[in-house]
Amino acid sequence: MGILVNHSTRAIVQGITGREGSFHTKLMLDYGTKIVAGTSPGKGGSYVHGVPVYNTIYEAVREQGPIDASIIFVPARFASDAVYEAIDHGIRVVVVITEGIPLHEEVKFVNYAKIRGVDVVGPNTPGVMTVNECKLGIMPAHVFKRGYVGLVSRSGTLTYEIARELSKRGYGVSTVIGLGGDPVTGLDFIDVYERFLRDNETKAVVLIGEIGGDAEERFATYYTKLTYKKPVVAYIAGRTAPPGKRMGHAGAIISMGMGDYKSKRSSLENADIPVAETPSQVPILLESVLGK
Amino acid sequence: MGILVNHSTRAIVQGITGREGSFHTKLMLDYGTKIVAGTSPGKGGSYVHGVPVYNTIYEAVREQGPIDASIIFVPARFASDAVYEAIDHGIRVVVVITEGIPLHEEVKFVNYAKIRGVDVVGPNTPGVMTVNECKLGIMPAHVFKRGYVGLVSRSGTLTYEIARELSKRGYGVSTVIGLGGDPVTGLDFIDVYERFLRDNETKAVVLIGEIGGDAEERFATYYTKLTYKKPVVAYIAGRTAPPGKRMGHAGAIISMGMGDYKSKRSSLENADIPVAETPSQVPILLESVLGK
Amino acid sequence: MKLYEYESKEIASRYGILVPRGRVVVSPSEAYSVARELGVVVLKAQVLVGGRGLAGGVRIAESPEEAYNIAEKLLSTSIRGERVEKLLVEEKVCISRELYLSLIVDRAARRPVYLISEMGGVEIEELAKKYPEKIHRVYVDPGIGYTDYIARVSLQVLKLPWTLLQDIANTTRAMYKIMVDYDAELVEFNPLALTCDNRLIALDAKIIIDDNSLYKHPELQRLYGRDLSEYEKRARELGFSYVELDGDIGVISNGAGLTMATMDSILYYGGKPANFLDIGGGAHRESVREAVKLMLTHPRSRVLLINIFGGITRCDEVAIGIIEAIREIGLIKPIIVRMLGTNEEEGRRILREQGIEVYSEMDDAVKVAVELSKR
Amino acid sequence: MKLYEYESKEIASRYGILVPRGRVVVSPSEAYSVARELGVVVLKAQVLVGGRGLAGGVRIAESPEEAYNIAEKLLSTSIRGERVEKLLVEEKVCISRELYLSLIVDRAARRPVYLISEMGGVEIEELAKKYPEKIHRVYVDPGIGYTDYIARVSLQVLKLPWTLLQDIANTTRAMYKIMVDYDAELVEFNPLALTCDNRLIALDAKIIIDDNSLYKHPELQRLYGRDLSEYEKRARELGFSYVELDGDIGVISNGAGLTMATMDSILYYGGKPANFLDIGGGAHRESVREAVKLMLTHPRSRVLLINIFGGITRCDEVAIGIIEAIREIGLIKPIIVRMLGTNEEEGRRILREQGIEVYSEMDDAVKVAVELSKR
Repeated sequence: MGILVNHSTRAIVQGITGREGSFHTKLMLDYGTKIVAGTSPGKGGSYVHGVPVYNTIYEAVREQGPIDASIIFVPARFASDAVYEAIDHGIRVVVVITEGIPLHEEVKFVNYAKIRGVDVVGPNTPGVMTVNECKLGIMPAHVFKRGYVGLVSRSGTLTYEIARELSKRGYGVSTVIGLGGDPVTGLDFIDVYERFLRDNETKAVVLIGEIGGDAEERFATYYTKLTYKKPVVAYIAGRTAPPGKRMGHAGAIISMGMGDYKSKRSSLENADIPVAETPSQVPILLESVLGK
Repeated sequence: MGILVNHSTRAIVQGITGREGSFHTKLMLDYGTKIVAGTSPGKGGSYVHGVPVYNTIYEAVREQGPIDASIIFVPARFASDAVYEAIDHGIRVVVVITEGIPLHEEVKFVNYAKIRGVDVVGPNTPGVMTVNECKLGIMPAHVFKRGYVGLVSRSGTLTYEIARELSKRGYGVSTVIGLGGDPVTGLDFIDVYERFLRDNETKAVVLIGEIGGDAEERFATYYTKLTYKKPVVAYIAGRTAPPGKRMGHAGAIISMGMGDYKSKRSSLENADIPVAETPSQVPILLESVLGK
Repeated sequence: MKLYEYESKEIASRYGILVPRGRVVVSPSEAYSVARELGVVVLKAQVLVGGRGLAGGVRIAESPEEAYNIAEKLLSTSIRGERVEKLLVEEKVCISRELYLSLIVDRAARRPVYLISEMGGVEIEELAKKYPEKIHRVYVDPGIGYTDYIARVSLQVLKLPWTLLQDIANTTRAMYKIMVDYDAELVEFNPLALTCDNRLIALDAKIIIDDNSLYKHPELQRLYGRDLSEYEKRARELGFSYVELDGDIGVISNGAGLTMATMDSILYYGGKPANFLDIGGGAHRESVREAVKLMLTHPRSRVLLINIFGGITRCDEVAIGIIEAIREIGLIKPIIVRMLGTNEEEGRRILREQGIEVYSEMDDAVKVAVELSKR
Repeated sequence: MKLYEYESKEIASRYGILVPRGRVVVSPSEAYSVARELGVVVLKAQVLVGGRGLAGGVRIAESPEEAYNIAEKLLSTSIRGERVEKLLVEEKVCISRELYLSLIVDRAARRPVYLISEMGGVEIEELAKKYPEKIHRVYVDPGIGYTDYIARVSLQVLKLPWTLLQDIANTTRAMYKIMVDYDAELVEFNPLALTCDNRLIALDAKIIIDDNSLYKHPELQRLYGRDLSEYEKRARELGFSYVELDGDIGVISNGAGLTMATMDSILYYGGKPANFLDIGGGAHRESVREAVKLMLTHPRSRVLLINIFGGITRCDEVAIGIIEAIREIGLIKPIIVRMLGTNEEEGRRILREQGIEVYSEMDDAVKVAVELSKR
């Protein structure tokens, strides 16, 4: 089980011959991910860590059959095109690692994907991983133990930090998903939580938010209205961030009066979602909501 | 019953103050159509045949509540905008009477509507009418008697001609729909037939096609594969039309080797759909398929 | 509206697509001088009808003298009824493969689609019938527009070397831009050729503009109708849809579908329609009069069949229009009228006074017209 | 990247939107001469921070002398930490109503949306909190783009007379065009004013460009970073994300979320972070060295806390970078290191050799840093 990807997911790496693409292909293969092909225009016919490289997905699908998921490492200027290529060739999960894609291009392809029922993870994401089954991302695999906590986050290293805290206390993770650090992403907390609700294995969800936007507030409103729910514990980064400044992520900017820490925290707490003060408090709060 | 529109349909007329719009508003009201509002930018506050006129649909909906269907009479250059205005304000059936809308604009709004589950009838259509319930169109109402035949057509007057032949032989019509004379239309034969399949009142369908495009051929292929079906009888206009010439309708041009009479007729006949040689033969064929 | 090959190539060239060097000529001596400049040349009749090649409209000239002679011959002929008034004289290009590439609006999918095939040089219709699996389709979402992977897929389908990626990308991107900028229904290069020195060149080009969009392109709108016969032009000027056919029964009707059905019924009952004339919806006496005058004076038609299904159109208006036309021209050929609908009785009375019988049933009217045409 | 008011107005004006007559000045005497030309003027401090009006950055001058004096004052002040270097001196316009109109990208809906309100002149954030029902939203599909009915709805929401339809349509259409052409995240006119003589005029204008799109706009890219402090500029040049804060514990971490969590933990344990510095993923010794040098020499920070979660980032590389920085600068303030992950043992050994303790737990490291900052 787990969500979005699993042991039977057949994946392709777009931009497999690049430095990042090649490096992480190795790590994903080591993890057991079924990478059946890679693309790199003009480099078709070669191999990267034993994975056949094609010039196009058109060719990859023709040779290897249908492909379920893609992970994109191509540079920002070519990333939108890679997303369209993936969607137009029947790929249902598209993980966009690439950082720095123009906002209006993201808006376009994210809508395009949504209409077609395709899940876009990212852009600017560490990826998605169903622990011990399939890793489509760049996260350090060893900090994640398998278990029943669903992890959904707008952050990278902070997620690993919290996963490590969970492990220390004996909690494992079903699937971990980085939504992506940009203002507009393919999936949001609500989309992912709905999947976790339907996943038999996942018993609780840890939500890792940060300042900027109103994704956490919207989740709180949504969560309040649910009749069937699984417990959620949250951590929000950025309490000390000043308004109007971009804190690393393009998405982590408090502007237009939206998205400050106070608003997020009170929304979540009003929805009966406990918010941890430090990463190390997350498993403690989890214990409390799970009634151990 | 009947499809797309019925006695409870609340409709708006876009372009109600124009010559055509005003004239047909009267006829539709006479027929019993529930026209709750009309639009005409700058003329808000006035009345046309007792129907309140608004500057925008935004205002019409605010004053009159949700509206189900729209009929558009605005000139070709402004028609696309009218379609978006209708769709964006929650209208689910949009009848585009307007002729001469640029092709690429049609392509865009037809896709836009499809994605949102909105039915666009036309463009360049005589409209849709569920007999004795609701007329959203410009067809002469008196030739249609109520009954159990669904009528779907790419033509205008030819449809009336055939409806009259049906009446003469005692056949009535549930709903009549003009798909529209342009190469790209919102609904095609398959879309409409699927509605007729689900309509309890409709027992048989008369399909009135013409040369150009491959809508009839695609319907034949689709029909062959159906397990549950209602009988269909067809008439195809344009046997004597030369290739490469536009026969009145922009859609009625045989080009790219597609869409000639022979191809349409043989496709339909291979799918066990009898094709009438003249309009007067339609009810005779109908009799044969209905097993009278 | 179809553009001529040379016009399509001018546009393509402006959008960065390589086309053979050449010039349009209207006389043999011009052809001579172009050939002297370019060497071995191809002379191509500029017509809008299809099947030009099979009809002998494309010829190679090895010398300026030969170019002169061929031009003289071509400029005095017609191809499938269309007079040849211009020739495109182009350098002969050494080519290694002929490819097919087009961008059209797919009615069923309601989107633009690239048709790509390594079997160029044949008409796409023929290709589609014989080797449908040899045509690769790439659909374009109208909200997204062109995306670069289309070039990479095209390159692979066309089995071109990877070094030509930029060339094919320039071509596919330019095609989309042409479609958008010119509101084209079709942008076709057939053949798109791979030259002996590995370049891509558009040996033939075809662009069709959406008629409904012509108002956005005044420079093209002026050209509209230039491929029509004199008769068709007159009818269009009067506001009718008109197509010339080769039979002897003149047809006037209202609505495209009913007009075609009238023509088809004529054929079914053994006659031959002379034309397609749709007076449109809600026609008044003036336009009926002009339509009837046009068909009364139409040289080939021996009988005139008028079939009106009155909805918005009023039968009394139609009747008066007919009478007025007869008054001006005279009843120089039999007129068969079928009329139905609004004010039918009044129309019937008006015509009967002038000795013209009005039929209620289409079949009856058609049968009589066919019979009269055979006398 | 935020544009200054005068830059935003220049763009708006180029797109046909009416703005007050005026000029940018950098000296009181220039202000004097503009005022002499325009009469009663408004002097507006050109800063990128918000809340300019409340901070006294907008002043009216009745005479050139007054303009001179106000300019002299404004040009010598800072507004919320930002030095005022330019003033926009504009004619004072007679207005009857202040409206609000903006186009932004809505994260939740993932589309552009027009925000329209007849209550202009207040900050939209305030309006959204106090009178959310007074803001009308019109969403735009990114695949379709601008459609004309948006203008008609805007006109009605803003309760403008129907005679202004073309004016409002020019404005709404231009806003979308500006968003597309400039890759803007925000195009805002607040207030958009109705003048006493019934014209629409943009009294204030704000455009924010998407940073990720700057490469498409070289003329803007050159301006990037101009609103940064000297320290922030240096950090950016070194390739770090950096934000200046007002505490005394320097922070270096990897990943935006973890860096913020480190800052937040400092606050939680009673300290105050001096900055946000994210060295990014997979940093090498060179960039670690530069980051550490930067924060060692950072005047306000009394302690340096380094928190690295090694995934792609290797702990031994981080350790070497730290050591190299100390060698160059000297251990002039306490450094607390927390390191985890790849090559952790080796990194720990390197640092311990230099007498630097390495913590495994973030909480422990933060607590110690806070304690040291209070000594």
